Amino acid sequence: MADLGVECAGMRLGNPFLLASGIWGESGESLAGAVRAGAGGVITKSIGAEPRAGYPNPTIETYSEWGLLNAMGLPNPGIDEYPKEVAIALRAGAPVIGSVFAGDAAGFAELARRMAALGVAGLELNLSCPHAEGFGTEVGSEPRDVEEIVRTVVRSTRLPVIAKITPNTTDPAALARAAERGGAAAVSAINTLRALAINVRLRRPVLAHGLGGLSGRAIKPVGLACVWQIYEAVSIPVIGVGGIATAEDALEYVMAGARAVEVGTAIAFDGIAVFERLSRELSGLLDELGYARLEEAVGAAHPSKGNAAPASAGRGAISGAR
Amino acid sequence: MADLGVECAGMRLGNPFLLASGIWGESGESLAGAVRAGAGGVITKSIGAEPRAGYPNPTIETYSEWGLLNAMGLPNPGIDEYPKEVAIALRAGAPVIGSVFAGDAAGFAELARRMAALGVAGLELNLSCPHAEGFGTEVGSEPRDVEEIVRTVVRSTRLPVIAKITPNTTDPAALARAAERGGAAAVSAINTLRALAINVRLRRPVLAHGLGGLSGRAIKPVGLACVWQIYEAVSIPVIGVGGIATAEDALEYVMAGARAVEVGTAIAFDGIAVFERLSRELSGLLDELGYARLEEAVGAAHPSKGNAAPASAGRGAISGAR
Amino acid sequence: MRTVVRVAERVEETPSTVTLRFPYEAPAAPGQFVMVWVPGDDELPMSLSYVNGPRKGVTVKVMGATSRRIQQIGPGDLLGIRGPYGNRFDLSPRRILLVGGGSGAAVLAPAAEAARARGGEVSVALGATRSSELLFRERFSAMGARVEVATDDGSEGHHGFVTEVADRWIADAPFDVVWTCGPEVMMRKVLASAAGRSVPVFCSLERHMKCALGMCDACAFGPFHVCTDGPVFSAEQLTRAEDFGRFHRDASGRRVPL
Amino acid sequence: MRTVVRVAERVEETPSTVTLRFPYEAPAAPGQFVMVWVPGDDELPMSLSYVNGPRKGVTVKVMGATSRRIQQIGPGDLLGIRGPYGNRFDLSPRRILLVGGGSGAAVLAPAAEAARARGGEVSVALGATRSSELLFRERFSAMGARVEVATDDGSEGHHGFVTEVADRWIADAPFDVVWTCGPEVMMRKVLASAAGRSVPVFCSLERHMKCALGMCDACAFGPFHVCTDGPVFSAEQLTRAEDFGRFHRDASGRRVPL
Ligand SMILES: Cc1cc2nc3c(=O)[nH]c(=O)nc-3n(C[C@H](O)[C@H](O)[C@H](O)COP(=O)(O)OP(=O)(O)OC[C@H]3O[C@@H](n4cnc5c(N)ncnc54)[C@H](O)[C@@H]3O)c2cc1C
Ligand SMILES: Cc1cc2nc3c(=O)[nH]c(=O)nc-3n(C[C@H](O)[C@H](O)[C@H](O)COP(=O)(O)OP(=O)(O)OC[C@H]3O[C@@H](n4cnc5c(N)ncnc54)[C@H](O)[C@@H]3O)c2cc1C
Ligand SMILES: Cc1cc2nc3c(=O)[nH]c(=O)nc-3n(C[C@H](O)[C@H](O)[C@H](O)COP(=O)(O)O)c2cc1C
Ligand SMILES: Cc1cc2nc3c(=O)[nH]c(=O)nc-3n(C[C@H](O)[C@H](O)[C@H](O)COP(=O)(O)O)c2cc1C
Ligand code: FES
Ligand code: FES
Repeated sequence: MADLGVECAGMRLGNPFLLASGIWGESGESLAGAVRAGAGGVITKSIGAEPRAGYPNPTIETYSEWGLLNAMGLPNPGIDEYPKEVAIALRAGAPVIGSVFAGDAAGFAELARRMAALGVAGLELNLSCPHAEGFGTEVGSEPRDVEEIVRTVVRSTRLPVIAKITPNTTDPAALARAAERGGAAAVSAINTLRALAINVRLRRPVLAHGLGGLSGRAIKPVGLACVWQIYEAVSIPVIGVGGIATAEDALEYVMAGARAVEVGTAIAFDGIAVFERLSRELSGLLDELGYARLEEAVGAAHPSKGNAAPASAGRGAISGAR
Repeated sequence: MADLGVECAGMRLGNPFLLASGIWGESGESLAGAVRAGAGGVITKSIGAEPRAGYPNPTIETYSEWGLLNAMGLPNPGIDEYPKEVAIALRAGAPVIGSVFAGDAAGFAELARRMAALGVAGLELNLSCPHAEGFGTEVGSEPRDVEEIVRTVVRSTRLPVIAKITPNTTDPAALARAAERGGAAAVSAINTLRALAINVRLRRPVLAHGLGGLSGRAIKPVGLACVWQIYEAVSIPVIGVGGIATAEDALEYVMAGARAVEVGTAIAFDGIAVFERLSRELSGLLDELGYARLEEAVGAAHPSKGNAAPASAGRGAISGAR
Repeated sequence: MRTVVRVAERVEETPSTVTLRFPYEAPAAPGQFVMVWVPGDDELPMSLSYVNGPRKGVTVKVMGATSRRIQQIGPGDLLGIRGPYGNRFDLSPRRILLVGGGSGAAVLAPAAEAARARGGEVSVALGATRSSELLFRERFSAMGARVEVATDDGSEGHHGFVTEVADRWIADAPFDVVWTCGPEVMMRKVLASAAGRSVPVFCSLERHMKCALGMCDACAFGPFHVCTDGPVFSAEQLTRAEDFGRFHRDASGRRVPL
Repeated sequence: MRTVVRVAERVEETPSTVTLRFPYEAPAAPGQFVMVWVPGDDELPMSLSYVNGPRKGVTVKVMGATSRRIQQIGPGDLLGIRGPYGNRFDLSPRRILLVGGGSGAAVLAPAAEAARARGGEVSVALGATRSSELLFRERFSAMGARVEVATDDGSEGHHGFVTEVADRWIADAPFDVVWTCGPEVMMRKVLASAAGRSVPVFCSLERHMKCALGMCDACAFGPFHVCTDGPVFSAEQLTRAEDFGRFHRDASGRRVPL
């Protein structure tokens, strides 16, 4: 049985599957439930300074079983209410990563400081929500802004800081390099793609907000391209996210350069049991491919980084890689 | 039977379904075949100054029936060889739009001039191929460059010029506005999304080029968001493209603001007969919704443009839109 | 993906409650709910009060702006529907007691009908503020259920809480199961009546919902999500959720007293 | 989506031709082809020379860099396979003449086997540069086909073109159909021999391929796409494609003489 443990951004994860922010992540008991279901770690819903109700319903629209559009509008109970949720989540025993969002560097730093005080293992900065006005992509699309926000947060905490990068950009690698310059311990990619669904019978957008973000299997190839480009551009670890629903999806991300991955939309379609299945299937897949440890596969598809076949691989595998 | 005819960028189309560039578009007989199959107009493969073999195989990878990755690398016979193909295509009787690509404004203008001389009805500038180095997104990601290229081309020809916009950007509307300032008769959106597929058993990207572009149903919500944003930003017509496989997909694009649509990947999955089916089904759908003419539905989902229910709609439809 | 349906029928059940019937093909079971989108307005979870065949129905009580708006919808109007979602009542027990308060009868009525169709014996303790607000009273009688009503103002039946009727019945008669839906304080009392007796109780709960897919956490309720683990919970499950009868979460996810 | 297969067997059929066998479940029919990806190298269309059951095969003739590279592949090596693509031979005719030149026998052999299995009478005119290059000669004999060979150097059988054998047979014997695969000049001659007689001829063609999905236009051939409308074309269809035997398109799509 291949070893799924990974070291990522100073955190030790029993398996590479993290609960993505915004899914099962508002309440402490749900976060704990994800850990019990087998997540290697959990990321909270993005928390802001104040309670936010988010946009009115409809806030989600499924796109067959291949995608999901959402415009939740960053609902969250606010940082004042959040200590009790984190306390419950921590009891489950796996690393809890606190996700935060704000409109500027000072806002991020303040939230990061308060989140850090709750005992989380790391912080993820949501620089990439495509539909919340004044937040997300609006503060995360310029390398200069990303660098400043990350630097300010890094100065205000000792925890590892993960910058979550938007795919709605010409050059995701430039954003990742900016995060690295700012002192990020890792970057995660991707958040959702700016998207829209129209109901032709009602002649209006389905989501109350109009524009939303696309997640799920539809976006996997886009997430993989971002992770690939970012891995070529930075030396800090990359965390892959976008459309992971099978162990093979996860391994694609790992071979593209991810040290860990996040899982979101698959939970809507397959339930929380997806974590247990992903770990089991990934173990089997690594065994089949001759990897003793998942970490050996990180970046394995990049010729530029001189990655070689696993030591244990047989002739076929070697010939495949030559 | 609702009237599917549209007036777009000075062209009169019998139906709104155009053959997208790069699909069935290299040979004149294929272009003619698409017209015979029911396309309202056809767009040629993007043609450059010189013959180009494109990238080695594998150049495509299917992503279930939901998407397709390609990195063709802009193969094309070159403008010198192209007159005979256009001549054959023109005989089919529908508007032929010549697509061209180049590395700078002067290159575009020269190709546009030569393409225009062949008798095409319009020109589409490929400012948006995500994987061809030195072309496509590399020249089409900055509003300034887009404006300059479009202006230079517009000065060199009397034909309507359509600027094809990339979705791999923070702000597609800014690129569309730049094209409008440059004098474009229309903008089309979207080209493919930057994407990657890895074969984990072979530990390498599937496409020989590595990165490619994602098309097909997976990208429809992204294309719709771009068209929606562009429609709000410009006054020239918008042509929608990305993942159209059903009449309802097409009508979503039209209600988001498109006056015409292009169809590409659906041909790989459903064959060229898709054109005939799309027209037939769209007619039926418009009848059902109470539209006498497709043009009435353009932008119908935008509250900001004061769109109203079709004159002929019954109570239910009106209540749906209020 | 929403299905757009055209409302076929509107029935004023009580002064504050309206049923809307519409064609909707997806198979459904008693206990399940749909998300009802009023175009241009909100989208709300609503139990199916008619679950069989292609003509489904929801029964809406005026609470706030959106439920008022839904009530103004009439035949010919369009709604967006998705679902059904959630779990269902187990219809196998034979002797069934239903305890419904307010709009709670909306979800209990189709469950009772299904139980009757299987030959079950159905008793209904039905409560409301006043006589005119007793929901589905005729419907319960018509299916051959034993019905006893309670009104807060004494305008009909027992003057007082419906839980008092229920308590008496649970003590007197041997039921195989109790199903209840209504305000959580009411359902807590039903649980208390059944405590110590061996009759299992199932409660249908309401929580703020957004995705209805068990993803967004809006309906988080202890270790459960009401949209996928519920809305029907067993007494046993409810003891693991300290929020029951005490807290819910508002749209921001804050835990606030009920 | 490619399936990665591990090569199970490598057979040197002739000095310039190698068969690779590998497990591949997808059902296939004689005439169809697969796209064979040599990781790190090119991907090429190859007819299935073994179509039945889970162990498929392709038979590769050295042409250029990639086909040479494919020949170096051996048991245990990995290939990416997608398909099968394209149309198939109609197996219903009873008396069948096959005319194969060079690697053309690769696609004809499984077709002949399938026809024999249905009780057809199969005659094969098989040509090659020299005796040692006669492909699947034993395989044709073993299935009970009448085989006559022709070699350019006269090292065996008829000294000259295989089309001369074919011409004689078509004139003498009543065939229900002719299937041919080889250089297009060869196939043109077969068509010429059959012209004026009522026997239908089907030719299996090769063109540059990229997508194999009838989309990219790389294999455009008159009004057809070889990948989806072919690779098997009737004589009648070929008269509508002036390129037949004269032009193909290179990787850039330029029409160049064959
Ligand atoms: C599973 C389930 C089944 C339900 N079935 C029925 C039914 O059959 N008949 C019926 O009349 N009502 C039903 N409800 C309640 C209904 O969804 C609304 O809560 C109620 O109609 C009030 O909505 P409003 O917007 O008019 O009120 P408002 O005045 O806007 O809000 C009043 C309260 O309604 C609740 N509410 C608002 N939005 C939502 C939401 N998205 N999800 C849940 N609650 C919300 C909040 O608690 C809020 O405080 C059900 C709820 C759930 C969760
Ligand atoms: C439907 C079909 C079935 C085929 N079946 C067989 C078979 O069973 N056995 C066999 O040996 N060969 C077969 N071929 C031919 C094979 O695909 C190659 O063309 C041949 O192997 C030469 O490739 P190369 O790269 O080694 O040669 P190169 O020297 O690189 O090129 C020589 C010629 O090969 C052709 N070629 C190169 N790339 C491609 C491509 N992507 N698609 C098509 N032709 C290409 C071009 O005409 C080129 O000029 C088939 C081709 C087609 C279209
Ligand atoms: C309903 C929903 C809510 C989300 N909320 C957040 C959020 O609060 N913060 C954040 O950084 N990402 C959020 N995301 C993005 C996810 O974390 C993830 O980046 C994206 O969904 C892609 O992964 P997936 O395809 O596995 O879902 C949300 C996604 C969904 C679907
Ligand atoms: C195989 C392939 C080749 C393409 N070639 C071109 C091209 O040469 N020029 C261009 O502007 N777009 C090209 N495109 C993009 C399409 O025209 C279209 O914008 C995109 O595929 C999205 O539409 P679809 O989902 O309907 O395919 C190509 C797409 C595919 C799949
Ligand atoms: S409503 Fe989203 S988890 Fe239940
Ligand atoms: S190979 Fe692409 S159309 Fe035939």
